[in-house]
Amino acid sequence: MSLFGTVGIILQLLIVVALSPLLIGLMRQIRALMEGRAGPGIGQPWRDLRKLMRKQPITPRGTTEVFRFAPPLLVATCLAVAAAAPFVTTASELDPVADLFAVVALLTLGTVALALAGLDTGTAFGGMGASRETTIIALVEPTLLVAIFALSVPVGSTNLGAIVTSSLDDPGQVFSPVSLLAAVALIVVIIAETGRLPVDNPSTHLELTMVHEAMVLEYSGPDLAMVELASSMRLTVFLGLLANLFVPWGIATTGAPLVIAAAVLAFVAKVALLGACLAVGEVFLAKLRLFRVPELLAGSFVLGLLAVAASFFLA
Amino acid sequence: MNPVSGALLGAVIVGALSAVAGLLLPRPARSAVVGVGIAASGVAAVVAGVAAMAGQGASLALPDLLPLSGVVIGVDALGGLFLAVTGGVAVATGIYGMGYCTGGRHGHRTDGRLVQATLPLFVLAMMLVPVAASVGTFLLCWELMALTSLLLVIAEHRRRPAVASAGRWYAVMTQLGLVAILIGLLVFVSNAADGTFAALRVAGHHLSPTVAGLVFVTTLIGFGSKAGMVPLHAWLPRAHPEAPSNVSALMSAAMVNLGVYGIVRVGFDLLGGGPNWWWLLVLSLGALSAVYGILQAAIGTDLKRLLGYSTSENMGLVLIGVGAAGLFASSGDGTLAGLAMAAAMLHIVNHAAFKTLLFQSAGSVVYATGRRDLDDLGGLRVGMPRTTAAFGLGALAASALPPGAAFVSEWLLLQALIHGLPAAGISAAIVMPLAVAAVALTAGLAVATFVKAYGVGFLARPRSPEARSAVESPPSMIAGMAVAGAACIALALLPILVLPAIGAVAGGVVDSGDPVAVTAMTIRLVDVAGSLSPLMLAIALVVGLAATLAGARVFATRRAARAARLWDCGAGPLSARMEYTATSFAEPLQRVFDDVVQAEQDVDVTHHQESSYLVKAVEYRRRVPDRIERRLYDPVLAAMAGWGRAGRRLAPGSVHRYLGYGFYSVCALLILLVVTR
Amino acid sequence: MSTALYIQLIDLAAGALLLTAVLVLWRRELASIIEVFALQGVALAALVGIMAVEQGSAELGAVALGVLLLRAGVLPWVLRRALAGAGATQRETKPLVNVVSSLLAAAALTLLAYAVSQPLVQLAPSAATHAIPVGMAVVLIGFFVLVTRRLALSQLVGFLLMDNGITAVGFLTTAGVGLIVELGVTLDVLLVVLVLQVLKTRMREAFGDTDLDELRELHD
Amino acid sequence: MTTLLMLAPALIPLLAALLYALLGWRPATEWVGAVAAVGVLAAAIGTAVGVTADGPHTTVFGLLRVDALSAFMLIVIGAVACVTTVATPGHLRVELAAGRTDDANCRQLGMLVQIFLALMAVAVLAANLGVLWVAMEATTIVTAFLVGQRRGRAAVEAAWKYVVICSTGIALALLGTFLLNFAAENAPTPAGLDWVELVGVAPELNPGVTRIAVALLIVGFGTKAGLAPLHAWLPDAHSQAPAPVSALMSGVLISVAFYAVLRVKVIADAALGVDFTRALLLVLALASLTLAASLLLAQRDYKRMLAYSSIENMGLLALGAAIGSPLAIAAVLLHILGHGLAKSVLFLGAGRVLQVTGTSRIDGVRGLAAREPVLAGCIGFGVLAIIALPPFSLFASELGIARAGFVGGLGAVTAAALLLVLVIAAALVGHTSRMLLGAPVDSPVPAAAAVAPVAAVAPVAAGAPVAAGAPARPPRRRWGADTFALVGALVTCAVLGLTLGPLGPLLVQASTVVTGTP
Repeated sequence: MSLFGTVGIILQLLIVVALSPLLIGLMRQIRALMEGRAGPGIGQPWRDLRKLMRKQPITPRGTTEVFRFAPPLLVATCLAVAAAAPFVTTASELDPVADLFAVVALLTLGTVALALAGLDTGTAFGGMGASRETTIIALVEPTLLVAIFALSVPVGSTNLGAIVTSSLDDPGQVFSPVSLLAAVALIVVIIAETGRLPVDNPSTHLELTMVHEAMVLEYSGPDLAMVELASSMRLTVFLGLLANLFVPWGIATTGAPLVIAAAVLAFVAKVALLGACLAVGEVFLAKLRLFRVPELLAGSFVLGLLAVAASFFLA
Repeated sequence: MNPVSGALLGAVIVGALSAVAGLLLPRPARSAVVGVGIAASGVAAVVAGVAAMAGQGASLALPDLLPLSGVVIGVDALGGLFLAVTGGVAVATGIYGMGYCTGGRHGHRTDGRLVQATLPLFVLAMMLVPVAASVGTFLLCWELMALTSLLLVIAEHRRRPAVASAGRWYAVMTQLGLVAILIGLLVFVSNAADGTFAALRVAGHHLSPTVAGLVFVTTLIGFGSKAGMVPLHAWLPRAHPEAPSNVSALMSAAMVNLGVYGIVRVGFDLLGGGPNWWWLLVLSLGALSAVYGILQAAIGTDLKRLLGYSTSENMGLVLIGVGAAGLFASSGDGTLAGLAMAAAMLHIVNHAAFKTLLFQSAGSVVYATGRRDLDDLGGLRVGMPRTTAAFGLGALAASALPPGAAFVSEWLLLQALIHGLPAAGISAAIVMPLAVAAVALTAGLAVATFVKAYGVGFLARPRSPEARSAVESPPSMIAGMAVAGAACIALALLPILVLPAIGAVAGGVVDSGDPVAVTAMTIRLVDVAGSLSPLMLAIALVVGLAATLAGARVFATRRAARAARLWDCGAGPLSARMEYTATSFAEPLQRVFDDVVQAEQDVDVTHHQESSYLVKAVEYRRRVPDRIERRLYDPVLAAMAGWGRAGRRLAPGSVHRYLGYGFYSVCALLILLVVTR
Repeated sequence: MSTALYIQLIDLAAGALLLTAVLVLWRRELASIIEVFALQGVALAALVGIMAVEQGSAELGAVALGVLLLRAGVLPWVLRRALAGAGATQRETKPLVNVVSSLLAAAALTLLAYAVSQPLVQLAPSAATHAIPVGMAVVLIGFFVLVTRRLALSQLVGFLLMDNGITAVGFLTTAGVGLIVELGVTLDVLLVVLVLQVLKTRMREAFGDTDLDELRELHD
Repeated sequence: MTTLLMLAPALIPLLAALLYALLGWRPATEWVGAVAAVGVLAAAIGTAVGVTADGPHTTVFGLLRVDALSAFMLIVIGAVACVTTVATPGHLRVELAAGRTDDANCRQLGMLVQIFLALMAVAVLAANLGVLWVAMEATTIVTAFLVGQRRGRAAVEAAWKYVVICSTGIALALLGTFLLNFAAENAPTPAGLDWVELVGVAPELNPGVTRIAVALLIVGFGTKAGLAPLHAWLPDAHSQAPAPVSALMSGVLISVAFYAVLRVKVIADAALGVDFTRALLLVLALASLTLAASLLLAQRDYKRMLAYSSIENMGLLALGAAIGSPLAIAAVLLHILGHGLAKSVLFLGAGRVLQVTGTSRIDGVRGLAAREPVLAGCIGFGVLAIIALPPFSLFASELGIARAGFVGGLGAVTAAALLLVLVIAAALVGHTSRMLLGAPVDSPVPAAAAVAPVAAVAPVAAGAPVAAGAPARPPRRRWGADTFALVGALVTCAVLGLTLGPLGPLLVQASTVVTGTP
């Protein structure tokens, strides 16, 4: 375990765990300001987490271990991805793990755990949330994998470190139509995966529209805190991936402490910027009806296919 | 007597002895002895298979067996792999069968003499198919497998009328498959010296393209129907659910592989690979099977029928791998072809493991509750903890998520497809992305299917009295499931156990070097950038989980957890009828894929006589027809019925009509003799 | 006797054979059909007798006498007894194919017989072999009667007609196929007629009238 | 190889027939038929051993001759005769009990069956085509009474159609014999109807005359074999005849007729070359297969279903003969033996089903496996044997025919035939599974079966008796002689499917007799 690798992993874990609630806080604050409200301040998510942590844990009658272990598993998947992905450094120790397919599959595992927990409660809300979430996952997979396919063609590998280093070495590759189309496709996928506005409204509890919230309706106290932390970490991880795959500059490739510090700052800035854009976008977007989401995903799938075709015909 | 022929002979003898035991022993001892016998012959087969894969061939000729054609046995690496897989599945199902045959409270006794005698013969026939080395022997073992599996499929024909019709579908479609293979192989034999595979191999290289194409397509029809390839899959979702669960485990996990074995043996080994339109056909049919199979599974509510369709899907993925391997081989890229073939073969091994586990746990559910419909199950975790855990492990493996087994083989398959783009020319450039999309959609729908099967079937609260009173199955069934579960875990975390051997076999088939270099921790692809470490992924997950739990204990309060009622919007306690069932879970998916699936839904509302505004009862029924059957099979069946009715007019009973046939044909014959003097 | 006379006699007998066959097609009442059949037996016996005289072989003469006894004596007697027991309704037959087209068919069949028998005649051209086409024609006409007549008795006559034709061809082609086979053949024909006779009586008990076309219980 | 051993297959049954004539059908004489049949089989095996050792043997001043082909056919006759005569007493016992027949009828049946066996032995041993014809015609006459034995309307109608159509067909064969005799006499070295002389003189026969003779002979004997144009008597006769008789007729009589076609084919191939008979036989084969397929798909009567399956198998034999290679002829002969055994089991089983259920309609029989597991097992495995599934010998022979077809250049025709066989197999499986499988129908068991109260021994086939709560099951038959016969025949057919053993060299010699090339 080279020192540079371990330092990278620890830094990445710290950033993701500590700063992701702040990212949610920042996005809510921006929306509040855009909508003319004062907004609770950036630190509000942490305050909520602290409050939830102190509440008494509740186990609903008739639920099994699946319900109890889903939140920690969800957090664990986010931690694993945060450790493996090249956010701050490219030479992470868990390099063989850092395959794009593996990262995506890990995040899907987390969602599956949550869906099973929803089903385990046996209430209509849990079942509805799980059913809609798995439908969306099933429709997102083709776009996601085809986008990865497009990204991997110029590089010749799906390893995250390899993709980042190759786009660092040859900046022209970033602005080629392949990566632009892939980027748009990935943005739509990220919105669907993390349950942001056009696909699912994170802040609502209205049965007709909620997807992610329906699954976690029965959680309370520390479990709910873990779920909230996990969803914020998922957003950070996805935005981090998006940022480093398409805007890799500033990532540390050598072990010098100064370079690492700069990389951390660059990463935080990039993620914050992307979060802000997302928040601004959400202000102007309304939630799509559930059965219009497949059209959105079909569109992004076509973009992914065009990216692959472009990578073949243009390369 | 090298280990291969020794172990194979041992497997055959033990199998035959347990068949005789099954026929003669009294009831209680019968299923136990047969179970042990099958497990023992399974172990022997695994030993023989592994030794064969390690390069120790064996061949044996018995000319006076099977009149007019003789029996020739030849074990090579490719045959060894499938022999080992069949042996492994036999071990698990043998142990499992001992308990399952007693029928359980709601289950049905399947320990009659005929069934217990046929079970070992079925396993034996499946072991002999990969080692047959002449056309006569291959067809003999193939048809013995068909006959014994038919007898086993109709074992419970007294319980449900659907069993007899499933038996009919199965018998007719296997006979159709046999005729296709027979015609294909005999066209091949007519262009070769004699019937042995060695002679075919020699003749295979200089066959004219049309003859080779005819041989490949006809054998593809036969083998594809056995592998559950889409247009010829109709028997699979019928025969598997109706068969006793240990038989459907054997059929799903071992028999369908032999369809793929046939395609690889004829396509690569005997014909030496062919033009790329063959492999495009295999790849596109594979993709079609994968998507269509998993779509039907995602929407179906019968647990065993769902698993049957999932078998069709997994065989579709394997065929995508085989098709891609053929495509790369025909365009000269050896290592990529080896990689694709290795992915296909690893997926066969993984599928054998997790499908055995899934069918065994489904069988355990049927054993305990007597029901197969997911809408009636639920809440089995309370009564059947071990079966629930087994099904969970199987579902994790089947849905291709990281710590599961299928993730490794699907990752390999995706790597092969992705790196194949630049190599395989224009046609591949169009097909590869679509194939990746098909694999991805299949993976996504597989996740949805198994979340539904596990969540709706096992978790929450029971929706029927049988599910509520379910009790854990006897220890032998649990032991069978444990064997399969251990195999799943081993394949998931330590691919080094099987991947090097499979890589060598795959390389041998497409005659390229080893496509994968495997160390204890990571799989590294040879001369293609790509590596994966399933073990490290699992360790990262476990460490993350431990850290999260520790963090939660540190920061959370010390107060003990309090049990509370589920949130019921204040409307009083929630009953089991309010849960999401399989039908409702799959309803969004069915709505999204409506034009493909076209489910038939009918809702009839019965009002009170007094006023039509008050509704007394609402009935909702939904049936998901298999559209390929409706579009392809129904016209054929109608044509046959029409032919039958028309044929009846040939024998109306009048003696004058019969004599008239003779008179006019004799006159015609005489005129012909005069004309053609 | 002189060859010219021999040839004329052979042709006369063959002509009579063909004429009687056509008459069977022509007549409607069963009684007259049986008479015509008896006549044909006589013609056949004459044909064989003439050949016996020509070749001077006593054995062939004995066979001719046997033929006369069987085909002109015994068989017509059996048929008459069956007809007597059949009752009034049996006299009239309504053939499937009306008489005119039957006769046209007979003409066509005769032409076909001539065309088919050319190689036979050319193999060993002699007076006897020239009459072979007539034998073949009688066979085909007998088959036609079998196919188109409704009543069991007329079907029986059709079968016997066909058999006469075959025997004629047999004698015309060779001096005989060996005594054992000759005896076997005649014995078999006699037994077939007896079997059909027994079955006819049983059918009358079971079905009442014996119009064969109504016999359609065994069908698919 | 004494003459007596050679004549035994013909004399023993005649002796048994005489015994039946004198003593009638009593419990004492029930088994005479079976003993005679075992004698015939033993004699046939002895003759076969003798023939393989020191070649053909002629006796009775040149009228009877045995060579490898006729020895093999004798073994087929002996085997099928054993199966049917062992099963006949059981069958007649139930018929007598049900009052559907009386002692006189049984005596007549016993006697005529033995005469029928003797005539078939004579037909197979005939050295002279004329004697062969006489024997074939005699079998028609003998079986006419057997078919018409049951007094009902249907039996009489079946008998009339059987005699008329068969006699017409055989008459054509007689015309063909005379023409062949004419050609033989006018050949450079004159020859009579003796088979060996004919084969010797065949190359110099006049092609024009021989073509007509051979065409008429093949269509004539084809009628008796149930081949296409004059086939319609077969379903009527076999469905109305008593079970043992239809088992014998379907099992071996039509095969003996096909043996005659093979004998004619040898002469025709020598005289006209292979193409003429190949074309003719192919047309007959495909016509028979298409016909059988058309009439099996929507069949309603299971006895007629088995009869049409016989027409299909005869079509396959014709296809094998048309191909003509040594492998094809060996496969045809093996198929004759296998089909004989399997079809006799099926017809005897069908007879038993008729007694148990009282109806011969397919939709009248439901859930037979639940009520009569042993019988249903025999019928089930019989049908699996008939549609040529291993381990039964019909799989090996049909594979041999198909392979010879493709290697012999008749690929397209063989493929068409295989597809028709597939349709027929599907129809057979469909109909039989509707009869055998399914829940036990608790309809009152007809008087016939109930009257034969035999204790039930542990059932052989699927499933133990349902738990005590199920309705009391009718008493099932003891392992009677007929069940033993059926199971024995199926086991023999299965053993033949795996290895020929001593039959191997005889089969090779018999096929060289037909093809002339070792």
